[in-house]
Amino acid sequence: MSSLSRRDWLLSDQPASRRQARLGQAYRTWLSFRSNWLAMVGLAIVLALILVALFADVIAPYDPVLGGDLRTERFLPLFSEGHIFGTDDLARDIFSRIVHGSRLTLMVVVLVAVIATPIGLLVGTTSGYFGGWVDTVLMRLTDIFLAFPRLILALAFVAALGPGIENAIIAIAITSWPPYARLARAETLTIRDSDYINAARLQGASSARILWGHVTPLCLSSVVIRVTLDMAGIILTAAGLGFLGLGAQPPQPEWGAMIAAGRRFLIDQWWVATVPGIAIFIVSLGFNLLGDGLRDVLDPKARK
Amino acid sequence: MSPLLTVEDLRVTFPTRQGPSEVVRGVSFTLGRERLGIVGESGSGKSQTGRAILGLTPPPGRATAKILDFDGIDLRAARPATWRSLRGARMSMVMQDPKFSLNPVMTVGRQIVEAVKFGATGTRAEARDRALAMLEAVQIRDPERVFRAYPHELSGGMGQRAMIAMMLVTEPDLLIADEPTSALDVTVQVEVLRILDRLVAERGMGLIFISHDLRLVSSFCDRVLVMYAGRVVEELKASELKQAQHSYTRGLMNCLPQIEGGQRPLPTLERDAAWAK
Amino acid sequence: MSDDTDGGGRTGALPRILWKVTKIAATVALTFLGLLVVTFLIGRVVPVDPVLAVIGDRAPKSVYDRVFIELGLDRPLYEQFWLYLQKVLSGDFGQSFLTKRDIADDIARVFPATLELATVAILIGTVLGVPMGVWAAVRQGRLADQVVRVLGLVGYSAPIFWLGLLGLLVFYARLHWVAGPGRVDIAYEYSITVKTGLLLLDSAMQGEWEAFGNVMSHIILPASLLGYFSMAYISRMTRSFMLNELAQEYVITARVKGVPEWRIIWVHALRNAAVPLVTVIALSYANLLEGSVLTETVFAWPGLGQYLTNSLQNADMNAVLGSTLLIGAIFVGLNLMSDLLYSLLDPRVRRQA
Amino acid sequence: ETPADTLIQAWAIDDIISLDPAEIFEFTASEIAGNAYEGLIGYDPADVTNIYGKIAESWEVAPDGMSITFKIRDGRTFASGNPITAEDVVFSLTRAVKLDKSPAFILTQFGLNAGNVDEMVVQTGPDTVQFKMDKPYAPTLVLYCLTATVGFIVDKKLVMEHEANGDFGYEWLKTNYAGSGPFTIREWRANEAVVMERNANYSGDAAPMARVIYRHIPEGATQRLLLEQGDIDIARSLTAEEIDAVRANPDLKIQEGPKGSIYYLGLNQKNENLAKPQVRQAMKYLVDYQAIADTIMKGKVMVHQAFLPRGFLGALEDTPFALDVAKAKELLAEAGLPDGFAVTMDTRNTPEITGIAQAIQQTMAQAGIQMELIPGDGQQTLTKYRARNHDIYIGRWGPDYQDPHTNADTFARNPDNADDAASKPLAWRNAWEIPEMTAMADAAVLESDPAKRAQMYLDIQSEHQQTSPFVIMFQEIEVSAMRSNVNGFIVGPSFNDNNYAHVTK
Amino acid sequence: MITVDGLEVTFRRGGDTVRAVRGVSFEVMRGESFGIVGESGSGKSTVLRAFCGLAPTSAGSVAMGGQGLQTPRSAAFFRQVQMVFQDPYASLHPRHTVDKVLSEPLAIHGFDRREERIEQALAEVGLGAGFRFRYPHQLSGGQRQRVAIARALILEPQVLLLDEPTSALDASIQAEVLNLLDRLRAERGLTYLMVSHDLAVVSHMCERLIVMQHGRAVEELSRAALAAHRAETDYTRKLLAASEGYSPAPG
Ligand SMILES: Nc1ncnc2c1ncn2[C@@H]1O[C@H](COP(=O)(O)OP(=O)(O)OP(=O)(O)O)[C@@H](O)[C@H]1O
Ligand SMILES: Nc1ncnc2c1ncn2[C@@H]1O[C@H](COP(=O)(O)OP(=O)(O)OP(=O)(O)O)[C@@H](O)[C@H]1O
Ligand SMILES: [Mg+2]
Ligand SMILES: [Mg+2]
Repeated sequence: MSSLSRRDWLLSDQPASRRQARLGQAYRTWLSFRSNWLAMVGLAIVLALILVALFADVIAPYDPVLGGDLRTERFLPLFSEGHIFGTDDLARDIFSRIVHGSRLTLMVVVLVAVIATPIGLLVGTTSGYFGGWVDTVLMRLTDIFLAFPRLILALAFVAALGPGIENAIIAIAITSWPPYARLARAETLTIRDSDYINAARLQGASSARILWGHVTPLCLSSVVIRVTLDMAGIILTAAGLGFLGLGAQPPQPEWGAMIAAGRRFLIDQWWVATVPGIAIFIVSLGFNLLGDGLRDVLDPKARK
Repeated sequence: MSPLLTVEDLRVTFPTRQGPSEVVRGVSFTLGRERLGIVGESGSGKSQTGRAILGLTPPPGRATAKILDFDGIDLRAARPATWRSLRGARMSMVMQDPKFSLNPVMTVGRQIVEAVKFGATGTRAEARDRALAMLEAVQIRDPERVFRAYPHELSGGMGQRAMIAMMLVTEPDLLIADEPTSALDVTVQVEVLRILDRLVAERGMGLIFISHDLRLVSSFCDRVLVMYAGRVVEELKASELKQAQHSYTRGLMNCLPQIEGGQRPLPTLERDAAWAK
Repeated sequence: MSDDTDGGGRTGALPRILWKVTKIAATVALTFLGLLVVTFLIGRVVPVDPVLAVIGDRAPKSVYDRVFIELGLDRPLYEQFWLYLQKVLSGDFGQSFLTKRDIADDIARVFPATLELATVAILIGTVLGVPMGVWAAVRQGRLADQVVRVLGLVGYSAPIFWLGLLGLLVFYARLHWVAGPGRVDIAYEYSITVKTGLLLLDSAMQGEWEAFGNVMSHIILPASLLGYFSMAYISRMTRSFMLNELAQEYVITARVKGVPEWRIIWVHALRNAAVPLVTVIALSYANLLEGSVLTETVFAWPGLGQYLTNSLQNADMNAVLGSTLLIGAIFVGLNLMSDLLYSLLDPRVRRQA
Repeated sequence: ETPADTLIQAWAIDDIISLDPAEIFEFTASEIAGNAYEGLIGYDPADVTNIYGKIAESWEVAPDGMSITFKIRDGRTFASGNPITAEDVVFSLTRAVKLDKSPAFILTQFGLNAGNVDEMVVQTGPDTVQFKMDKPYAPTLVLYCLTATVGFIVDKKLVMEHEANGDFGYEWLKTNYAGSGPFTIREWRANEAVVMERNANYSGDAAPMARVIYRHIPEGATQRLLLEQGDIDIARSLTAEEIDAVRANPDLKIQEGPKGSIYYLGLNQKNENLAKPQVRQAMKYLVDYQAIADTIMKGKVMVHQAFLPRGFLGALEDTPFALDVAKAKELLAEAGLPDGFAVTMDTRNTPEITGIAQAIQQTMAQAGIQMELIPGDGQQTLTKYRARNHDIYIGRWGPDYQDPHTNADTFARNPDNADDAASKPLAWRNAWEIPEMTAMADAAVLESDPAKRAQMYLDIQSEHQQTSPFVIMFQEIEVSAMRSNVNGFIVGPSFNDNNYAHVTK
Repeated sequence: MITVDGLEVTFRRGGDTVRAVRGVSFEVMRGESFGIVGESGSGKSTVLRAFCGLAPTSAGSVAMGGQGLQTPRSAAFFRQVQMVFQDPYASLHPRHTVDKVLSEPLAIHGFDRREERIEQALAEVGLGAGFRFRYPHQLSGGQRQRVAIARALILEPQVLLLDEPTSALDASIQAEVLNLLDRLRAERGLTYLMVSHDLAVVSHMCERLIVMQHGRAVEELSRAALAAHRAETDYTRKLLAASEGYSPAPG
């Protein structure tokens, strides 16, 4: 099939199979996404993060934890031979640490998304769909978590579970879901009384089926957009916890912890804290741009 | 007498991903101090025609015309200042749904006074008096209350009357009414139309009445333009609607069910690609 | 709909208000109880021995045992909670293990610092963020929009502690534009009589303008940083609210009436966008109050954030509970207040309230 | 710029938990008390063997060595204006014992307790006080103990005015002041500042500074910025890199003094690998002492490998160990672990400890020892350490008073290795059972001849150095950076010796 | 077939109560087409929704085939009664293809020969197989309404509830949909209960109708009576007059 006809096949107004319909839909979304160059930049950054994380062992020239000779290889400046981003106070190659740190960042992103999104969706859609006391109970619970200052709840959890990147992730995930639940609930409330849901009810569909098959897919996109936009904040929170000594712990090459450790040398060996700062900045920016782009494409309200 | 409004070859284009799409394609007509109806099915370009005349084509859309002349003023080249002096003061538009067309956080009174303020000179008190008078003119029984009310506190019919009052308080020469009654209940519809009718008759304005209801337009207006796919396919006197030539117009007339009982099955419109040419 | 269609029985206005008030009170009470329970439980599972925090590492066992009992740690958990609850209800938050003072006194001392910082920050964020958002919306898709967007994104994406350190380095150490860490220079510390704890307010009220200037030059950098972050959020939200409003029919109505464009934007549309914006601003204010933890560390700002972090690390649970309750109360209070403002700004809601 | 009559120091003052001398046990509070209170006696920071009277004019050790009698100096007053009398001295010492706060053991180790203290510390004349003990302890031990903050004299009249429920004014004094030192404590704002003011009623020479302020600035970089800008006079917690930078700055200067604190690794003997003598020995060869002291801890530590810090009676100054991977591998092979083993190390998350830990982690890895760091904040790691749940603990230990017994007591004594032992010295925490060494240490306490006593400690240290599960690495050097116009700041061996009564600027 | 007796529906919202339906009674015979007209907000839709259990019944009773209906409605009920909604733009799930819309009810009720049934249902409403895998946004309003009708018919119900099925459509498309509904009723012997505010549409489609105002049924008429303008209440006469188009003088 030539590329032109494949494009026609995808864009056909009369798809002949389920697969063609679904692929066509995805392709159309992709087309409108592609036309937003900022979003494409975001996507490129996120893809780069994933690739770097996957191939960290190949890319990084040095061990991220064990450093070189303390007497001769400390604080080599940017663009030193063999150490493009220089070395830190323990003579470790900053480039290698950044590369390996991408794994931790990716882990934060993925785990929080995997934990918080389903909780938020489940609580929100259930609450919105059933209303009544179910709604009251779930929303009170959500309110309590919302009224809890987020960073502080995370701090408290980390204090309780012990510092460490895993616990920081759990803490962040636990404190992240309430806004998603709110969002999903609000979305569900507008969907709940729509005629296509009524139609499904009239066909005898069970509540679970309606929730899962009809309501969730519609809430999903706005929640996914929100999660993507929040990712920057989540990375920054994880970094902030690392900075306070409660997130990832040395010698782990987590970027926030690297800033925390490097801030002591900011005045004279500025690159030690600045390189990870820029790394965090770029990745957060990537997620923000991606989220913005996704919103333009997926969120019908923002489109007009 | 020269016509109030002359439109020749009006075109409205929107850029889309598939390239520019022309939604109004060469509409021409003239309007005197009369009631001109525009009918056509949904998406045929009625509203965009009306908006283009007022220079309100929403960006990124663009309107062009060979002639767009309002009382000797060339609207094509109008600057923002010209538009401001024209809109409200000399040309106005009543919109479909008062629920969305009135600013929800401003009292009705303020919104009317605002129209006076930017349309003419005068003190606040004068503006207020004129607004109240206008509210009375659209047959609102308790103008003081409505003046102080917020839009959501009014029923649809009342809201539409307030809207008409707002648009007519500056006594414009041209009024465009875009489906002014389709959001209202049938029983209220008639009353609002009567108010409009009377005001037009009393003040001698030109009225463009946009609707998709052929029966309504034919009974309300003097002249009717029938639009299809961005073009005027037929222009005729309201009284001559029964003798319409174009098969689209005739189809529109026939496919309506009749209370008295009619054809069964209903005749349907067979679209002809040639109409859009 | 005509005026009389809802002819059904309406409950009277007074009972409705009562009903609403009761509901709000119940919600607040429940939220607080939840906050208390969660914080209390966290406090008990922290793997830190609070006794050690009180007596240090070297004390002999006898001292240890005595303090253990003094702190009530020998009782069952529910009993400890019950006792704590009773005390809190009578307004007694207990003593801090660390500072040996009443929690209420401690908080009264540290909170104004945070409040002052957050307030200046939110002012900066709002005063800049709203016009920027409006501007971006009006110029949607054009250069101005992109500029505002990028500015906002940078605000979202940069770690605040890093920016803070850089800011200190540049504006304090190199350029000498602002004063350094801390709230006020020692030289002025005693020329201000602390009344409200908000040094800007105190110094202004006492006419100590030189001190005021000094306080200002201390607060401006951290507040600008925090303000930048809320500005990013506020401008983004303003933009989207404004886009939404500018697409409304009433905007066209206003244009048809001949209302000038500036008035359409700043009076008609913004007035409507202000309704949801109030909530956004209140929310970012609350977030600033808690989010200043990191900034306070960098700027040696003696505020609630530092107090709380320190208490957490030392398992000073009374202090943690007290501060968390306060922050929770602020969240709830700000939420209520934004609801109230919401109904003041939106006549559709006002009627019902 | 700081005001001319005010000395401003930046320090992390979040360790202060009390201002009551009977309770003070932390660095910052000790220093504050050292400048705000006075004890019976003091010693010369430059030569700690030179002990002289402060509130006491003279003292006399009873022939049987079971008591010491102090004669109180005449005509001295507290900051409140009340005269300092023998009654105040008796009150202060009995109060500390009866309150039984953390540092009370410094006094109670001489056989005092709440029940008998009224008989053990007694006023024997209008201006004499007798301090009795249960054994004939080495007199220097007793005297050094009385120089600790817990032995500082408080104003009885003032304190008792604030007594409530028989607490000896404890509730009040923990945030207030009732002393006689060159400075008074005007205000303590937790985690923010401590403000001290010149004591107008001070019996000695009035301090040149009218005010001394501690500002809580935890960040070293921030301290350095403030110091460079002249917004503070003294920065107390700079890192090695910052110290280098300060040295290069002509406006600033450095003042340093060895402190008693010691950095060490504690190897828990409950871990079967660490319990092997060869492994313990191997670990001592797997730390690059000199490199650490020359780089990441430059200027802040000196290599030191015995439990008594330099400057103490009988301190052993040998440093037999240096990084020697080959030797360590040999020892490991001997222990049946030629490929090394995996082990964890609980690490406080302060920059210094973390830095040292990471450097050690690197050198251990060279011998195949996979050391995983388990970071935690101070209270968490300590809680774990005290429960003997660690493998390796990297710690820092500061002596409680100036006598060698303080460290021997904890590093070289373990009277009861049971899990529920009444006292939990460091030897106990690492489950190191040492009846013989305990007996040696106990004997040294009772030796009244200083020379003999010093030899006893040298012997203990020599054995300890080779066999103990403690990898003792460094002795701390306290470094203060200050504006070059600041003169007269004295950095003593312990924190309550740090003195700014004579500072000018 | 359908009996509605003294139906009352009250909504509670916050502290407000809205009595949307106040004692409406009527009966529909098997195979008959019955209409409900009235203005916006008069409670027409609520009657339909209460009948199929989507709105709470506060008093009165509804029965089908002589049997009272229990709440919640049984699966069997849904196989007999289906509904077509007013707004074709809101009654199809935006993320479901036509195929999914039609196959889901079959899956719920465990029908066999699904492929065949879907193709047949599409053919019946005049949509070719080319529409089967389209998303709603790829369909026009009339096409959407056909899909909605196909969805209702695929379970082979006996009763179809039609809530203003054409009011969102252009006149020309309205004619097509009305013709389709007419044909299907004739072919399958369906019973229709149809709501509209357009007297002409109701009189075209229904043999009998009631007129509703403020939640009450104010009048019951036959098609013949309507055609002859023999209304008894003022309100109905007003509706009739308004449907004639505009007349300048107050009538
Ligand atoms: N902002 C826009 N961008 C792109 N296309 C538009 C825009 N506004 C309107 N259109 C298109 O222009 C065409 C004419 O629209 P218009 O609103 O004039 O129709 P209409 O005749 O008023 O229809 P209706 O009876 O539904 O109001 C439609 O096809 C519509 O999709
Ligand atoms: N879920 C609900 N909660 C509260 N009130 C409702 C609800 N549904 C309908 N109502 C109210 O009940 C009344 C009747 O509504 P209904 O939808 O039955 O009217 P309708 O005759 O179908 O009007 P339309 O022609 O606009 O569809 C209205 O006043 C409406 O506001
Ligand atoms: Mg239109
Ligand atoms: Mg309805």
